[in-house]
Amino acid sequence: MSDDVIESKAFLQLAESELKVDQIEKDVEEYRLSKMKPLYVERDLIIEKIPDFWKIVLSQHSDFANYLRASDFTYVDCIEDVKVNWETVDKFSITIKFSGIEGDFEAQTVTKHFSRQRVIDDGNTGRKGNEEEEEEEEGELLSSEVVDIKWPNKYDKINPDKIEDKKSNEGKKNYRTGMKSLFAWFRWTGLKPGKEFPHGDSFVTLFVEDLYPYCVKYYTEAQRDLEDENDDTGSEGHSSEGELELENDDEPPAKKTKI
Amino acid sequence: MSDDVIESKAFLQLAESELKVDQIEKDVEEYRLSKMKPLYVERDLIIEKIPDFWKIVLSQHSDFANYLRASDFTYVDCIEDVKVNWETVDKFSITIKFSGIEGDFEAQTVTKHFSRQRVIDDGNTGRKGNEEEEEEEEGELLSSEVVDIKWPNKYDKINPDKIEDKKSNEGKKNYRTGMKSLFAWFRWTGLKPGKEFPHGDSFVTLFVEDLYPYCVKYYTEAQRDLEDENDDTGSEGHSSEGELELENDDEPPAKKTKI
Amino acid sequence: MRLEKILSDCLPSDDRFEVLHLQSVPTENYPIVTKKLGQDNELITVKTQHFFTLFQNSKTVFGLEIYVYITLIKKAKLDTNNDVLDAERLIFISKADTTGYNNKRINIKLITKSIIHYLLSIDPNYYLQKVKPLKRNYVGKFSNYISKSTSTVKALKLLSKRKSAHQKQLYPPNDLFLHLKCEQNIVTKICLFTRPADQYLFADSSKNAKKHVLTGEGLLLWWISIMDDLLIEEYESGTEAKLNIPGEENVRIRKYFRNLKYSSWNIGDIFGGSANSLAVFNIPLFPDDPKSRFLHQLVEENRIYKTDMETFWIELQERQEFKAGITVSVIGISGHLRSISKNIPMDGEIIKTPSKSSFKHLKSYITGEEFDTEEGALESYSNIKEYVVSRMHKDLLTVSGTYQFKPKIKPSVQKFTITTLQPRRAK
Repeated sequence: MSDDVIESKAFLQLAESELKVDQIEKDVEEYRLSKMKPLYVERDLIIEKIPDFWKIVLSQHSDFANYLRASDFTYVDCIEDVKVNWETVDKFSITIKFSGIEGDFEAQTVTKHFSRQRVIDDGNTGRKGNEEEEEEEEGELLSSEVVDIKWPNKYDKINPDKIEDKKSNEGKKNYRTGMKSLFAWFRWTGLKPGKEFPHGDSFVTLFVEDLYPYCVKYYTEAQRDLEDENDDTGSEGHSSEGELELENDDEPPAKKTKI
Repeated sequence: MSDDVIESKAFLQLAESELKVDQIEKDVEEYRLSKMKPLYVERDLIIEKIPDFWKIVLSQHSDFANYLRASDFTYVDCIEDVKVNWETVDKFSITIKFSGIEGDFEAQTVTKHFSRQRVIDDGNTGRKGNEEEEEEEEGELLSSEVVDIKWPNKYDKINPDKIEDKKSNEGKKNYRTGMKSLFAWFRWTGLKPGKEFPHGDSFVTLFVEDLYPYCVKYYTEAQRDLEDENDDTGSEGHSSEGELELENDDEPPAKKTKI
Repeated sequence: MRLEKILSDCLPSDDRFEVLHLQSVPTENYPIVTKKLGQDNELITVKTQHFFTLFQNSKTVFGLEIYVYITLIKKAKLDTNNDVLDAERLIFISKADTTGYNNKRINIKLITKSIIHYLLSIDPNYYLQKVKPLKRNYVGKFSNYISKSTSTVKALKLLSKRKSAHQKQLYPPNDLFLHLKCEQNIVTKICLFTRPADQYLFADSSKNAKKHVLTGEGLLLWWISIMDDLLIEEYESGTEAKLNIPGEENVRIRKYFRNLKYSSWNIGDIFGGSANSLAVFNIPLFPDDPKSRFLHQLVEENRIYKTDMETFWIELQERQEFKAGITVSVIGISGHLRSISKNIPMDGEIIKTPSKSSFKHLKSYITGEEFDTEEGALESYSNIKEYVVSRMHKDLLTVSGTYQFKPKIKPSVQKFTITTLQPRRAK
């Protein structure tokens, strides 16, 4: 075989090997989940004994707040419990338990189901909202079923089901405002990008990959005795700012290298 | 039991549960490794058939370059092969095969061994160089054995073993310069922070958690037909830097939330 | 000097406005200008961020971001409780922006200048009473505190102990802060970097046709005239006043001085350093500033010890795409104020955020919208109002305007009074 032929073959073999890597990653995720699930059940029971646990976690996490309107926080404070339940890595549900507010908001427990599917598409077909490319999730579609939730009475004006006139400017505006509220996320399907609760998929990922698994860490962070140390939780943390990290004058500096 | 007692107990239970989470994470890593190892062996054999594979990967990866002096790249180009071999997740070695340069640098293959240990310390004892806190790795110490490597002749002036006068300013300066070169990393132990090759531990992590596992990705990225798409590989993603014209746009609107 | 009064004097009469003035935790910072390695750092630098927002008719209309640095000179044996230190104040104007959704004409330039007047009136000691230090040492008697360096498991154990012992949260002792004092009459510098952009704070606001945009030159004239006024109104004679336009010939830079009232404007910057001294030890490091980014890049390119001031400015200018004809400038003034700053802000006119993340969070409610339509400006207002009222149990500051527009002033002045900060889209 000529060198070129050998190399050409090698590339194909590498491609196969990469596919095997993907398969292993998936397999590892399943393994991880099978180990974690019983522990999560145990942990959920402990968390129930700690008052305001989820309220504290959710107010602590700055990224969480970025998805919501400020007025939603009245109802975030009603969140008594959050549970994620996985059937498989790609099929799971989020259960949120709300306490009520007399005359405004009914106590309720709502479970929303999700599934992630590989989409065999190399091009730009289908969805891809206005999101940046998320390399990790390329070719995966997260979707969900609409689930009923009773909106607060205070939201009547922006509640999409109660807006009668959706044609007027005022009506359209209220509709759009309503679609940005936490309650609109419960009707998010992932199938109508641009027309649903914005960034609904990242909001799901936030719960499933960050808030739920690391809730204890966020809880303890919120308990720090010095409030001024409350930096950057859950933030993207690109610090181009900051001190110049100089090495010795006489030599080229290596560099800052944070890993 | 009073509420306080229940809560007090719940916190302890949560602490236990967190320890179990750590244990599972470790276990999952072991599992992952057991699956990946045979695949890596297979892959190493394929990679050997592709000329300049590692040279291309290492020049592609911008973070890698950040650890080294510019003059080291003459010898990075001599790197013919890189292998990582794990005995366990916490015990592994990196083998680097160099080709030689007539009259300057001897062809050689060097294996450096590493081990990671949990350090039982909750306070601020021991190491912690000038690095920011690395929450993830808190309480772990990566260390290594010194391994012999033949330095290039061109480095005689800065080769720590050949500097006779280490007291003079000139001697000290050369010594420090030498300690920043790639070759000094082979004598890095992790036990004398501030006195060894800088960021030696992150450099190891870079090989073991990034360069070696994702070498195929970096190789193909280096092969993109449009050179200008060759951004950011392996960089920490503070990409707005340097583009002065972005001065005012880089205040990220909080709501865009990329996860 | 009350913020309400100052703003009332420059907001149009018969109209009501709301104002939010956010302030970050005063925090010890690395020196503004980098020190040589190994050189003893004899300075203590305290950095505080201010963010002003103006609302009208339930819409966000104007934002101004300013950093105040107090740099103190350490004494050999520092007794932080008693020593009054020599100090210097530096006001860095970071960003100013409008949305264009005001329904009445407002004089943004006057408002901007008035806010700077207000900041100049604040006693520098106000920032020094309780400073968050660069590093905290938690060993020994502080080991029972839950801090940044406490692991999750350790924190849980501490929480458990506190519950069982009916022990309340620990309050941080004074030892965990710096308490400093400085002279009141200190050198006060103001500096800023002007560069035209579609928007500085309010994303997509340039898509609002009503938003005025300035060219690089217009922006420079706008700002230098504010600085010129401040020199006349606030500073002692003999104050240094500098303008630099990287890449521009001196003759042409001098042209900008012609209509200014202060007589000692000069070419250059207030940070000193000769043409062949290293840029790294002369150029200040400000947040979100192109000069700082360029310095960081020089570090990464291993050129930081090779780049002198002259090269720095030349390369900076090249990076600014001067081919497109954009004028950028560095403006700075440095001197003593005529009257001593002794104002202490009152509760109603300032919201002090307890942490860096809460500051960011509040600011993101204001700037996190898209301002291409009025809805963004409305949403921005309603979010921050809701948050401040219902979460913080405070309120925005209400201001009734008393300013009468005088339609018949010199045309050149009026031209700028009606213009907002926004430069015209370049190219």
